[in-house]
Amino acid sequence: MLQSATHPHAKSPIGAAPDLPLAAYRFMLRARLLDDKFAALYRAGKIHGGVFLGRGQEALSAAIGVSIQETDVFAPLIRDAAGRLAFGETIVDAVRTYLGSALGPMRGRDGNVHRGRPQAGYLPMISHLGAMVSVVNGVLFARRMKGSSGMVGVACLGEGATSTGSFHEALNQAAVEKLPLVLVVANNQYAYSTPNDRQFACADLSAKAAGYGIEAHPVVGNDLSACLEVVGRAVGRARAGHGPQLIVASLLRLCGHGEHDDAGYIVPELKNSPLGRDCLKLAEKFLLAKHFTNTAQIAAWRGEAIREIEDAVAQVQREPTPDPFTEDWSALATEHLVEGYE
Amino acid sequence: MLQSATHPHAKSPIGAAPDLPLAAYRFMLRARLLDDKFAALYRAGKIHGGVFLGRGQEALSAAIGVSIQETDVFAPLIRDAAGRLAFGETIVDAVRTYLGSALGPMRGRDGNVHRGRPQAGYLPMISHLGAMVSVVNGVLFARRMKGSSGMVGVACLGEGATSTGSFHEALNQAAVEKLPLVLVVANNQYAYSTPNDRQFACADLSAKAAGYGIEAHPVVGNDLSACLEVVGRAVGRARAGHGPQLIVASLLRLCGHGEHDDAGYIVPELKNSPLGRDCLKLAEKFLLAKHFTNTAQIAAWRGEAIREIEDAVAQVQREPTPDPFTEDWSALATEHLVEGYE
Amino acid sequence: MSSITYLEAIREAQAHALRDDPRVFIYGQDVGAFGGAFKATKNLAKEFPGRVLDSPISEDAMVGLAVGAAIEGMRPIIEMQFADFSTVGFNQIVNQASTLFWRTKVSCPITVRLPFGGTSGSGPFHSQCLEAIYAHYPGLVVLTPATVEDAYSMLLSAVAINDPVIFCEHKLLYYHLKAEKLPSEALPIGKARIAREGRDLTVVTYSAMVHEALVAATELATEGWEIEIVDLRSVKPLDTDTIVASVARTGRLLCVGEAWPWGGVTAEVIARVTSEGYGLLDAPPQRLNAKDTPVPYHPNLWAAHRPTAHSIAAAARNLLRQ
Amino acid sequence: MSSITYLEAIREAQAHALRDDPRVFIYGQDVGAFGGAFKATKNLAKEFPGRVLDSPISEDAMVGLAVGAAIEGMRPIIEMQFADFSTVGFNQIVNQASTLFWRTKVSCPITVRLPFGGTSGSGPFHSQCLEAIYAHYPGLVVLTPATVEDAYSMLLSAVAINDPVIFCEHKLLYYHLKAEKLPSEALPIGKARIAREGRDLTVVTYSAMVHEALVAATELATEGWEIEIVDLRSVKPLDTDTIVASVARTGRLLCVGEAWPWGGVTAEVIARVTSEGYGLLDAPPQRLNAKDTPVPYHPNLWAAHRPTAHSIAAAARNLLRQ
Ligand SMILES: Cc1ncc(C[n+]2csc(CCOP(=O)(O)OP(=O)(O)O)c2C)c(N)n1
Ligand SMILES: Cc1ncc(C[n+]2csc(CCOP(=O)(O)OP(=O)(O)O)c2C)c(N)n1
Ligand SMILES: [Mg+2]
Ligand SMILES: [Mg+2]
Repeated sequence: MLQSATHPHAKSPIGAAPDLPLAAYRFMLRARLLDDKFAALYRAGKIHGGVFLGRGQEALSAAIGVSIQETDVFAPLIRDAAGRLAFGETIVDAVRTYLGSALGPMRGRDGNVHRGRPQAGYLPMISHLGAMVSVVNGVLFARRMKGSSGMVGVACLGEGATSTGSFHEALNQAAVEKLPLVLVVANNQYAYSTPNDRQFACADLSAKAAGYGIEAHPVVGNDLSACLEVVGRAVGRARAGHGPQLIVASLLRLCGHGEHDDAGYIVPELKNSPLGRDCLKLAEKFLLAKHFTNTAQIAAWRGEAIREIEDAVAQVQREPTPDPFTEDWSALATEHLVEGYE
Repeated sequence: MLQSATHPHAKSPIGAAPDLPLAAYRFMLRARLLDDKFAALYRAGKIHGGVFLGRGQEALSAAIGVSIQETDVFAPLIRDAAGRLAFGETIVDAVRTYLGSALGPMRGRDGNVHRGRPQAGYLPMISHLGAMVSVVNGVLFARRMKGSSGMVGVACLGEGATSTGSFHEALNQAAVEKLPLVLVVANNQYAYSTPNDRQFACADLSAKAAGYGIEAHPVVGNDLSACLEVVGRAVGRARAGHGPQLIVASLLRLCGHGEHDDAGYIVPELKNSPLGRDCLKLAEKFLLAKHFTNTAQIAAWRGEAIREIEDAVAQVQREPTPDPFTEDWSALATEHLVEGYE
Repeated sequence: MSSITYLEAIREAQAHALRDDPRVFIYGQDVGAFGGAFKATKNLAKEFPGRVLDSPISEDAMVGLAVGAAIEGMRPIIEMQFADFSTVGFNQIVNQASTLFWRTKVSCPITVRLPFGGTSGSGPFHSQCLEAIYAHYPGLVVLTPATVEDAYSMLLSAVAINDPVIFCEHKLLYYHLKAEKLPSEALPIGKARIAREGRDLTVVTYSAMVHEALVAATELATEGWEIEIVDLRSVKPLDTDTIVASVARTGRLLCVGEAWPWGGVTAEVIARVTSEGYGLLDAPPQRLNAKDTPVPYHPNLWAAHRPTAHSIAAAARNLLRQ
Repeated sequence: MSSITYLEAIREAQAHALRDDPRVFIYGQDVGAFGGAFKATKNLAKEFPGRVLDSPISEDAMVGLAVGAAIEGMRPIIEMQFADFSTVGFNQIVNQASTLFWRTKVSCPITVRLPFGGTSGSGPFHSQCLEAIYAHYPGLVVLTPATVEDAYSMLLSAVAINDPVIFCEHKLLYYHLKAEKLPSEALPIGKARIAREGRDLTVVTYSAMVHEALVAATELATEGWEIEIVDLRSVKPLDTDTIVASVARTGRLLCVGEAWPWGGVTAEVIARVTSEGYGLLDAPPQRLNAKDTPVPYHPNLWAAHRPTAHSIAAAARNLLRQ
């Protein structure tokens, strides 16, 4: 999301054209460095539970984040650190959720990638794949009912999640309601260890769009400009009232499913293919070649980001963890309906 | 299913060409008359629970039944009286289930359209729409594992059921496993009262096939010869190893959702459109025009069928109903694991 | 209106909610122009244009949409065509709706209407009682009105509650149960009701079984027994106080439910009474549930599968003799 | 093998079943070459080509396929990646698999493996205990092995049983619980086991909580109390006889479960004991369950959410004092 004067690209001296790629790049970079930090914390035994990274998928994810606005709806998934930051998540909130700070948005109740602020249109995923899509529909549906227009909702999924009944029901529902849903499928060739040929049988997942009566947008997912262009176009189409849009990005995840996984199942053919190229490096090359930025600037951004991340970690490590004795052990908003069991 | 010398078409004097349409027509006729009888019994208060008819869908259903073999798998739905008969169901079994005879295949435990004989590849539907498709997959999968080949499995659905997650998961599963599944969608324009524009947003449900990487076969569902040709072709493709086939038939149901429903929601435009024409009458016309049969013969068949149905009803009405005192109140096959609760 | 049925009360409550609160809408299969499979939303689509909408046959997405709308401050009512079909929307209910508030502080005021319970000839997939399944999950409120008045007032409350409510409306009561008029006030949610007073034995039950128990009590009255009947109204939360107070008066407890026997409401009630009001019992607490098989289609089997006035009276007699 | 873990026992049981019975196959996400998210099928795809297959992320279709295969006489094992995800395959389990035999006389010998239960840091969607949800439905057998030996022998039994079995394997026990060797014989399914003998109080529990209870019992032994621990092994069927016999010896009953508190195993056990063995109790039966919220992510909260040796000992002390 591009917002206000504090946004990095606002300072860009190069003018209008490079703004979006530069902004996206900076989110990619920050996300990559944040992910690296989480990986390091995980290896150091500082994180409870799993760590799920977006390495190799930052171009797509950042493109989503910078293509939508604060007033839109965003339901990221496990590989969307970049999109989350671009949509306005602070590094501190991300670190808080991973480290279980009581001050984080999930207050230690949920962790790692399960974070969000639904009040702000930023939906915290539940684990069940596909389940968030219809929730995005519901937000859009309600806003339309209340008279809003011009907003879009983006839901992110992996290609594996296209096999879920939830995905199908929700996409069809969005099509019937002609909701401004942008469904982004990051086809990273594997669902955990399962390769595409055990997951679906169509040549290209974009072929699904016609069966829902919606528009499809295939894109090369490690090419930042392509992502910016295609995501921008799809978001624009949805915003303009053309109904749900299906983006299918081809890419490769450059890490394990989680940090516990060495991804030994990813075949060398794919790693060595164009899909296996690191989107961050490609983006850097592109920005430098275009003279949108220079290496000193990038180094400075990197340094800034690292400092910010380190500061956030240091801060969060001093923050209180949730206290079972003061914890409100109740799942209901309605206090007088809560049962005591002791 | 066409089998043995006792099959009606075996007596056909007209030779090879008319066999299939005549056989299908006779099943259509028998199904229509059987449905009429169920409707009459329902009105007379002789049937407990709902009555669900296939009026207007007999051509498609019969075409399925005569296009597959005893060794195939068949999972009919609520409008498949014709297909059931053609697959080998006896009129007595159908009547037994509707009247709750203890001697029927469901022994009064389940009723109306919830009947089948899984041992014989004839799967009894559960009510949850879409849920039978993956069960057909499982039968085909197991048979292949055991070394069988050349069989197909047909699962029937209405267009409304294409909105279920089950439909999607199962169709994708069949595609990934390249199973010989023929999925027949009877698009009768309504799911209960819900018109297609509230159910899906693609122009033609056949457009879904590409998204699964499978073959599609649209067909006009009240045209018997078209159904025979298209179903025959799809079944042939599946049998020959070309993977799942999606048939989408356009037609109109010429009755209520159940006999309690007057279908007042069906718009006259559709009733008066070609889709609204009665497949049974169209088939009759076609067979007479082709001189495959004559009116006397049809009258005789009709008379035979009515007698058979009346006899079945008379017989079943004398059959024992289930007795709660001798009933085995246990849901487990393993006797020693059954709990007593009294 | 000279008299009003349980079903009409449900319709009226929805009309009332739609009228009073612009945040309310109804979404479900055939609920629009058709007015629903049971006509519980009859005429509402016309009366409230754009707020009573047909959904595709997509229970998972139906509930998901409701949760999203709730996040935006709406108060959706989801009609499942039959309770039995909620199993395909199950995940969105038990993992999405029920956890939202706890995880995010954003409340999830959705009402999921489940036409539930056995009726003759409906068979294994149109008769189920799923209240125990939902009550086991944290974050859900599970209501089971037994009267026309409660159907009305509790549905109004359900829509007003800031949490997901599973509203179990019994199909057997839809047409036959009648009241003179709709109530203007009601017991709060979470309070059980003494449906009949008595001093010899307490029957704790809910929904359609309240009426079987009432018939049994009338029968037992002719034998000189005074049966007290507690209508739970809400199975989660469960009004332990009212139950224990009744058992304190009678010393005998029979719990009756139409659901399957393993676990469920009757087990929970007995566990609470014996833990919290142990000394009050003069005889072992007893349960009467449906049999442990799917619900049979044939009326003969169906009538034997569920508790009835007859079997309740028999169980009560046994217990009174102890 | 010098020692074998609970997880290895599960793998070995599957290898054994695949070896002995050509009707067995395994189907689930990542169970093939990868060997499963927890490595419970490690090397099996290689050892048994074509019989250990990766499925798409389609829990509904996974179970549906298993039922179809069972109709054809196969004995599929379905691995859910986590028990929590079985909610999206729920309908096929509770309406398709569980009703097949009752409706058609064709048995449905499928085993659904549910890696379940809480582990630190796993949070609301990777920690759930769903045994009560499945046990409520007729037509399912629900097993909850607590030991390496039972994990092995009960999984072998599960595959052999002619009914759908929900096999709840506790993730917390996977790596840490070890045994010297696999058993050659075992208690039959449906029989509970006395995990520790004692005369002062009976703790009835199952799965990971058996080990918490054992620690509590050791602690209480230092205070002079002899706690008897009944490991249910199977929650449906439930071995009422063994439970009642134990309560007859001790006079005191504490039921402990890791699941949510409303309904479930602990309520069912108490309902049975108080109905059938009422006079045996010298004090009110007590329950200890998880708290009535989703399972929290943070270790601090998680440790307080579930019963532990500490809270079990405290509850036992309270009860012993009564
Ligand atoms: C319904 C459901 N089943 C299983 C899982 C377990 N699971 C978590 S991530 C994952 C793989 C997802 O693959 P994909 O959708 O391609 O996303 P990717 O991880 O590749 O980004 C699986 C199977 C789940 N979260 N939800
Ligand atoms: C999962 C599920 N939801 C709801 C229902 C209730 N229901 C039964 S038939 C029906 C309409 C089916 O429409 P369609 O699939 O088009 O078949 P048709 O009746 O038109 O032949 C509905 C909603 C159901 N059986 N299963
Ligand atoms: Mg993937
Ligand atoms: Mg239809």
